[in-house]
Amino acid sequence: MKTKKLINDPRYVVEEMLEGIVKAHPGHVRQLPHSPRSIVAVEANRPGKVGVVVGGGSGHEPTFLGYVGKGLADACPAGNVFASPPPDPILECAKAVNSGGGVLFLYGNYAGDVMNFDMAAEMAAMEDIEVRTVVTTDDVASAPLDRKAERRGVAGNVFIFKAAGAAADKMLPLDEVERVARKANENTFTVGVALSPCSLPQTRRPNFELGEDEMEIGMGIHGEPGVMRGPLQAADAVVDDMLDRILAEFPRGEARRAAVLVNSLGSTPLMELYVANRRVAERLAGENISVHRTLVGPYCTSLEMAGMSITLMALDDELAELLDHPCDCAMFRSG
Amino acid sequence: MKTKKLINDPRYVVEEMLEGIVKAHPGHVRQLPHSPRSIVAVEANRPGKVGVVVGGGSGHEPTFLGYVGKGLADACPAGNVFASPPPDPILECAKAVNSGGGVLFLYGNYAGDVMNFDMAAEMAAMEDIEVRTVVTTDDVASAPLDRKAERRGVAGNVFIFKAAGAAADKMLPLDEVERVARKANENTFTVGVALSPCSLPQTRRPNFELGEDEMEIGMGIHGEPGVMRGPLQAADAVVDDMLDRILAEFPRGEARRAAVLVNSLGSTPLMELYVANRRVAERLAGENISVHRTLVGPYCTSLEMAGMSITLMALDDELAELLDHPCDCAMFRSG
Amino acid sequence: MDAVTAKQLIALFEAIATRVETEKDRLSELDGAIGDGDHGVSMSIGFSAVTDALSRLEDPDPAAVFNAAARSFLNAVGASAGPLYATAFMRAGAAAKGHAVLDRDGFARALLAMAQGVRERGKAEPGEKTMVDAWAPAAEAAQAALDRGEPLGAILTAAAAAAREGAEATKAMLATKGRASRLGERSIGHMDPGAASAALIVGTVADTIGR
Amino acid sequence: MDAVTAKQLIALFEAIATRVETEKDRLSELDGAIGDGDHGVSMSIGFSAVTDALSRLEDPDPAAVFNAAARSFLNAVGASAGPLYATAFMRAGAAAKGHAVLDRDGFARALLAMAQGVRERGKAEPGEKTMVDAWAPAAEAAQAALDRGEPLGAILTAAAAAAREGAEATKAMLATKGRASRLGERSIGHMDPGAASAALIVGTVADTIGR
Ligand SMILES: Nc1ncnc2c1ncn2[C@@H]1O[C@H](COP(=O)(O)OP(=O)(O)O)[C@@H](O)[C@H]1O
Ligand SMILES: Nc1ncnc2c1ncn2[C@@H]1O[C@H](COP(=O)(O)OP(=O)(O)O)[C@@H](O)[C@H]1O
Ligand SMILES: [Mg+2]
Ligand SMILES: [Mg+2]
Ligand SMILES: [Mg+2]
Ligand SMILES: [Mg+2]
Repeated sequence: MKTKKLINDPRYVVEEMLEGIVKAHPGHVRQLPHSPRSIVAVEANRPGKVGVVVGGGSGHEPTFLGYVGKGLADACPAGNVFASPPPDPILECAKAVNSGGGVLFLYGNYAGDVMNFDMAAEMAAMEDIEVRTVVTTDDVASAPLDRKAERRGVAGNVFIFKAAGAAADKMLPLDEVERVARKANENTFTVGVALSPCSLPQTRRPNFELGEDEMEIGMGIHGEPGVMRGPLQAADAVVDDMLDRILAEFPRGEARRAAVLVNSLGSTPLMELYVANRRVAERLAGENISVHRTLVGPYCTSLEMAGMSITLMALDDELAELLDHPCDCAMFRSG
Repeated sequence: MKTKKLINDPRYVVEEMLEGIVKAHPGHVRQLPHSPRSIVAVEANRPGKVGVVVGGGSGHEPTFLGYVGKGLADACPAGNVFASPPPDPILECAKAVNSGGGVLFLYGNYAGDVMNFDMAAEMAAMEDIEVRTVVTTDDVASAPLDRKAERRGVAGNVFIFKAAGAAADKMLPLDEVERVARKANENTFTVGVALSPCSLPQTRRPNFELGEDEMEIGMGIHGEPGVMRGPLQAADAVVDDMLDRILAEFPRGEARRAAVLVNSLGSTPLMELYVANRRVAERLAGENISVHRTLVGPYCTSLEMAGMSITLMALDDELAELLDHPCDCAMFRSG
Repeated sequence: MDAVTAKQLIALFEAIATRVETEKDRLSELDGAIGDGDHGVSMSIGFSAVTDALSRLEDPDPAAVFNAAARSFLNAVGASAGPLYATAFMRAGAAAKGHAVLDRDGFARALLAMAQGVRERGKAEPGEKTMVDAWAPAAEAAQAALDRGEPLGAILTAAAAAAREGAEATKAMLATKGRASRLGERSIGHMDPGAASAALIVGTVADTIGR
Repeated sequence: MDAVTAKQLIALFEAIATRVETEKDRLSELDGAIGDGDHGVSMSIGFSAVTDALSRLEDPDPAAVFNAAARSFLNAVGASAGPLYATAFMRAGAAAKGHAVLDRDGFARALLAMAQGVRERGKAEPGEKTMVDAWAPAAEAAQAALDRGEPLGAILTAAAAAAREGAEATKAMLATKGRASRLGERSIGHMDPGAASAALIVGTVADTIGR
């Protein structure tokens, strides 16, 4: 059985989505006329401000495109579904948002993205644009702690992008924006759980299989296999398992503070996310971690995958202030 | 096969969801201590301002609870999944938000909601609270035009609530807020399409059946049967069918303006909604209807149902201004 | 039964709760076909709240039982069933007011009051494919048996049979009230879930009190 | 074949595109088991973009064909396959530079350059369960046959066989590069999709050019 999708020719699904996005949010984003896969903020980057370019494969909306706007990312190259964008639209984004302050490339750690963004960075360097790169690695389940640099970047992107975007918006220099992005990434921990698969528009076939009553903890946002497959538990037990993994790495110390994201992978509705958040809040209270801010909803999805992820970002005053900094994007607004 | 859900005991799913909501959004909403099914805005209603109470069954999040906050609704009684709240929590909401300016009950037109809200209105009258009621009937497919008053209220609620909430926020008197709500409802037209069913937490069984390659146009947000069942078409053809039904009733005239909502019924992802919006924008341009504002996303859902709805609200200057008025709610922010 | 005590009334509500629990999937499926699929869930939530509330009553009279049932059902359920049955029980409570036990006439009057309450709250006429199509014939049959001077058992048995037939007859009806009303022609062929649960309730009354 | 013309190169890319189109579901399924399920889609998008671009070239030499293939593949695909194959084709283009046709040595060098390009772009070593495990043995076998003085047909046949065996051997490997690398032990038993498509490409080269 093929998954039902409301699309036209699957070959043009990304182009049509982008057109729908700029039509819906003309006050926030536009396509570069000579590079329609490059989405940039309508408001031009201010002189000297670091340009923040985030990006990756499509199919994770509102990640990445939705976070382009004032106070967050300045541009986003859009890849095919689950595929890194090629260097050209990345380079065009860099060129469009470079206002003399240099450019930060900020994206999830996947082999394809690294190769394409690195090629774009080399090309940008040839055009005398200073580019720094920070890859996000918040997915706790994707590699053991001693191989942290190999971890994937998942929903925690939202917080990491937000912090870096705010730092840039405050006119911090490139060194500082890079430092903030690394620090944000260091302090962000995500674990996901999948309940049912998604399928690519081109295949319309589930890209993994999961038993009738099974869940998989640690599954990646492209359906990459996780760390534990087993019978679906009650929400509180699932949350506990996920939080245990996160809390094992969450920084120790006094007066701990966190930002929380309870994220839908696609088709898990708000009702279930809020039920999960009830338990998250309860557990964090028990751990004496105060909750500075909570986001609940579809922030980083995998097409129509069912499941959720939980992200905690450990906050100090600097990160808290950056998260609180206002932003106004095509699909996200806060502060 | 039972639908997988991330919940605990289904009997407490609404209570747990509400707890998760107030934990996530403590700056926006709280539960009344003596009536936890009554969610009210943290910011107390200003003296003389009309109190706007919206509500209905749970399972449509962010409708209704998510629209409580500054500049939109002041309170929301939460019913069981797909079931109107009983009179008590409705009455408690009315009492909590009455600041002398009277109260507007604003909700979708369903037999159960009408009976319960009417009972609450009678009880409020006994406590000398002036209550007016406006039921929303934006679902074009739910009854023929000559029986418009029988139509259901669906995703268009978002625009109607927004307009009425803004009118109240601008300190318009009860008569005027009621007039605005009726006018907003008169000018709001929605058609939905379902691709796959949802299931209640208590049954975890699909509450309707749809063939492997079928869609149903006009299906209600509780799975009420629609007006046309047939093979799933390409997105543009589906949008055209839906828009044709809407445009047949959309007011004629010069310089037409619309607000657009492309809404996910639950598991249909943003990618598909934006593909649909591309066609909506194209069609409206062809009809010489200018788009004042577009919302795309899960604004009024049916648990994890797959499908979408399209809403157009015909705008004059008054409605446009009310839609643009700022609001800051638990799950919605704009302006 | 000669006279129905408050305790027996409580047992009746418990029997209804048990029946509803057994039948809730069928009721939800009926509702799924023409409504929103929650009727079994709502009835189950409602009657389990009722038995809960009744178990906490101290030394109630029949009116107090009906009133507690009304309040607890309403607040647990909402939906359409909530106001309809809450009103039914409230009217039964009013009919029972002042009686320590309900004799033949007293119990029959309470049943008739319930049917009347459903009718008034929902403003539905017979033939509109709602629970009224079970309650109205049940009330008529009960009234006729009452007028004929039959004993309570026969009155209730007649009511139960009429309710069952009434529910059956909704299959052929076109819905004009409630969620199914937008279905038009397509509602035909399906039994109304509210009528089905009404038949089940009246049937349980006959089985429990009519013995 | 004595010497490969630009036209024959274009026909080669068309043959690869056709093969990939036929096999794309299998490639996506292999990727679904240990990666993100898009490898067949990416390869199909890539080679259809390549044939498109090549059909628009006016009077190209072999280097121009490789360069156009690199650019079009990269921009259509991105992903991992994009940079890897774009670099491969770019290196082949560099190797072919200045040659109007590719003779035995010229074509073999272009093939070796492709393998080298994949290796350098991905920084993967053999044994890490990537397409390098098909490309590296293919290059070795080709080099050996070249050194032995065998004709182009035999060189390519040897390369194709080695690529096929290399891909087969990835089943037993533990992934350490690419998306599958987080899988650890669980990647064992599944063929690497990139190695599978590499074997398919080299096989098509042998079938088309080696005849
Ligand atoms: N106005 C009405 N009068 C009498 N019965 C009604 C009316 N509206 C609905 N009903 C009954 O309510 C039943 C549905 O109840 P339920 O599923 O609990 O509520 P909801 O329709 O709110 O989901 C219908 O099958 C019908 O018998
Ligand atoms: N660093 C690398 N070096 C060589 N090949 C690689 C590397 N990373 C990934 N690959 C190859 O790419 C294949 C996956 O390609 P594809 O599915 O198109 O990209 P993505 O992983 O971005 O989805 C893997 O099966 C592997 O053979
Ligand atoms: Mg991919
Ligand atoms: Mg209902
Ligand atoms: Mg119902
Ligand atoms: Mg892949």
